[in-house]
Amino acid sequence: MTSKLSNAQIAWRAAQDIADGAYVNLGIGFPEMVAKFQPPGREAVFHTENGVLGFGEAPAPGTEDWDLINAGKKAITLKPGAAFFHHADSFAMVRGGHLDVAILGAYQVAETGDLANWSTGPKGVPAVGGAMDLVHGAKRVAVITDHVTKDGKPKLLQACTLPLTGVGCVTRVYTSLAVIDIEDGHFVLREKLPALSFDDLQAVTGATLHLDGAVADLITPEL
Amino acid sequence: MTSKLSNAQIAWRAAQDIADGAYVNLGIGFPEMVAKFQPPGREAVFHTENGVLGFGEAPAPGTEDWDLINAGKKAITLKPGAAFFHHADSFAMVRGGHLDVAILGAYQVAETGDLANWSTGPKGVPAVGGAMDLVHGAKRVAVITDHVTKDGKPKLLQACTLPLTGVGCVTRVYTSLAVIDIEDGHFVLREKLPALSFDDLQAVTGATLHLDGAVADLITPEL
Amino acid sequence: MDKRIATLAEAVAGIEDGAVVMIGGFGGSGAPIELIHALIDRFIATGSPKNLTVVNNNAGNGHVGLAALIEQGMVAKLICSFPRSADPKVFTELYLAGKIALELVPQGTLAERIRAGGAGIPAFYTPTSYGTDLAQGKPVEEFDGRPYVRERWLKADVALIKAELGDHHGNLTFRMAARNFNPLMAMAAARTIAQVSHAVEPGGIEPEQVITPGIFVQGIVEVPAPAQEEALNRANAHYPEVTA
Amino acid sequence: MDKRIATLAEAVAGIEDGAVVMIGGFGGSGAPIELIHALIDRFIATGSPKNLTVVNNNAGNGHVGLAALIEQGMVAKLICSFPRSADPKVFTELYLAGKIALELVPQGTLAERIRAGGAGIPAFYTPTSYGTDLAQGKPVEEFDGRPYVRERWLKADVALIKAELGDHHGNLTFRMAARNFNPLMAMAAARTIAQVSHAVEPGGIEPEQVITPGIFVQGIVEVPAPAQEEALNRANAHYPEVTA
Repeated sequence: MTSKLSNAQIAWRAAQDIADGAYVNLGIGFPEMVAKFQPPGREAVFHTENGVLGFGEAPAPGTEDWDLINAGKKAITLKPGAAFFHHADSFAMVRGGHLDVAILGAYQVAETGDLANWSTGPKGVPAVGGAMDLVHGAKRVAVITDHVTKDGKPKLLQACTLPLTGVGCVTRVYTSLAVIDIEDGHFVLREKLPALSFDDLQAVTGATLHLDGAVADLITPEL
Repeated sequence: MTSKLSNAQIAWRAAQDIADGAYVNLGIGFPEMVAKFQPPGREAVFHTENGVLGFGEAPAPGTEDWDLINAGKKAITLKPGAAFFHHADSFAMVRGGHLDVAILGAYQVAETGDLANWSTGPKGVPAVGGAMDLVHGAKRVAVITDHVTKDGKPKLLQACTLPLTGVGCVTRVYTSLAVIDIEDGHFVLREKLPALSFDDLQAVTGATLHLDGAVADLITPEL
Repeated sequence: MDKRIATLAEAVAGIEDGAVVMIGGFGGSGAPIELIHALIDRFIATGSPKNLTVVNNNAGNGHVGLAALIEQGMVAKLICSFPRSADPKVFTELYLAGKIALELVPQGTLAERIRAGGAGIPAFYTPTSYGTDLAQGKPVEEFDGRPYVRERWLKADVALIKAELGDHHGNLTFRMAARNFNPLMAMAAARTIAQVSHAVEPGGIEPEQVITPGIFVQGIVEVPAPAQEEALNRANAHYPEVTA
Repeated sequence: MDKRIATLAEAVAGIEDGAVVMIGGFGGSGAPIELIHALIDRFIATGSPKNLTVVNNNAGNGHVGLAALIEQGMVAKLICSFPRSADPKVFTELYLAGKIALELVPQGTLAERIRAGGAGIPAFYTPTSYGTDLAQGKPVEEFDGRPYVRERWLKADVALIKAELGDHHGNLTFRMAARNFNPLMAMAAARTIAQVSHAVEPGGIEPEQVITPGIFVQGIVEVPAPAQEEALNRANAHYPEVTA
């Protein structure tokens, strides 16, 4: 039995909440995986900061066009109905509240909705990209993440200790163990792995998990 | 002998100061006439607020396309190299300092460079259009106007008495009698009709005319 | 995804009393005449929507389009830059009678406020209107030694716009200078309805030639061979038609 | 009017020591590699321009284009959103050694600051970066109950950009996602030089399809079949070429 969801399974779960026709921005890296798991019959329109709406999967190796890339600088393809635009229009879409969903990775998420996902501290070269813009404006900002850090420490906290990306911006967290909403400064548990007890989940969560009605089973396919 | 220049002659004089390749906005009405008098071999690119660069003369009556108009809502034609753009881009050109020259009409101009050209007071329906934008941003804002009002009162004043369009924005005035620069809060006389004495010109001007070197003869063709 | 709406009546069905409605166009160029007339039809049939705040560069011309909307008494307030034109009698009479409110905004500031609304910029500074009556009551601040006026964004519940091509995703192109305020208003409204002269399949507009990406558009309704305000006014048209 | 410049060397001749230079592109897409290399050639030949402030989304990749410019020591300061990538070794080493300054700006704020510079908007408010380290020292104000950070415009002495078609008036189109920052930088620089893959006569671009109107462009230089940064890096290219 799986003790936690794989990244693919977390991505799959997040994908189930994306409506047909939604405009969606997926953060660089792990969040990009969400695109693979759209339920049959639904088609989201994906936005990338560098000025493309309506892109599809990566092209076959060797057929890349390096003027057709996503924010992670990976080659993409276009779907019918795609559009190009410049960076100011692209971030007007982001900041202006036109995206339905942004799904991002996280180092830490606080019960206040604060997110830390751009800097692990003062060492090295800082780089922020579009993260601070994406957390503002999208109608729904969700995070997908392992429930704990690689060394087992909670990533869901009362307050972030790492530099913030945004204040009070995250409304739902899909983790390797649970689906948790952020409401009025609280973590509200919506779904958890069936085999995991509430207490065990609470033990690896850095802030109080609240309940608001029944907690559903978090069940995903094997992926 | 003409005692004053006709509108066409004022427009002609203003046109002589427009360089080849200059980007120019001509205000609605009288200033539009300036376009007719570009010196041979020079071609300015005309901008209109509603989103066209590089337009030409009016089309033949009956051949108008009402999606191809200028800010005065008159039908225009396009020259090769024309471009369409939306209103925000159009006023980015204006406000952002990209126009070389804006030539506007005036009710009053003050020696400070203040301009009043949008409202004759609280009566009736107020309407401002793009006038307040045009006076800011163009590298050179010039006015063409009769030297005095219809009832003989000065239009060039120490301070405007009508509602202002902009503060300290005009740098040159082409009138029916003279060409006058505005420098450091002073009217500086550059050219006047040869038959007109300085004192007679001063008498119909509402602020002191300063001299800075020789005053040239203001000579225009019969038009 | 298919944002097509079958009829003009459906397209304007959701607009409520008291709504802020942006209407595209500069004079007649780019004005969504048929959408406006559908709104008038609805008002005549149902008494709604009324008490509208309309954002447009002008105040209509003659007795069609925006002028007809105003003539019906549906508009409580107009936000515009230039409510004067060849025949703005409808607006002028109501305004001088104190029956319609006017917020006069310099044209470039109007365009930028609408763009700001669409781009999530709540306020910005502009040199425009500094030292004039139209800056009264607005914060002023100096940057690099020059004074600027602070202006707020402008948003709307609904935008009614006119486009040339529109695909099922809502991607739009515009015909010549009919572009004007249309792409900006599309950005600034919670719900943007575009009348398009030609509805095309996704892929029917080159991605590089899209002017308004579909994310800014919630519905398109095809109106082939749309009327042109200038032509209607030259024919002295009234909407609804005056029957003798 | 003919804004064509015959050679890349002439195109970059006017850029002075200490200049603020905007360089278009997002990663390699839309990056004017040939213009950058011409600037490097000039520096190697004359020792100038140096001490540049460069505005770009990134910090270059590998040893070509912007990375090569940085590697030459020509750049004193970089204003960008994301100076990390597959091989940003050149920037990283200079930065960690304290030999290049960095102003880190969120990507959307960077784009908007550049647009503001081009549009004559000295400052604007954005929700982006509120409550974060990148808002430190910036004025904060509440609008409609939500806090926003005030940001200043960004202007440049020169913009070096890359376009697809360019006519003699400087009207430009861009290829796919290579558009990115290029049209914005064209607006924000006192002097914008575009390398274009195809120079065409006026009229060679449909007026409705112009993305950057010529008023924003001071010179174009034709570079047929321009190099693509990604391809150069996959071939481990260095500029100037490393001779064994």
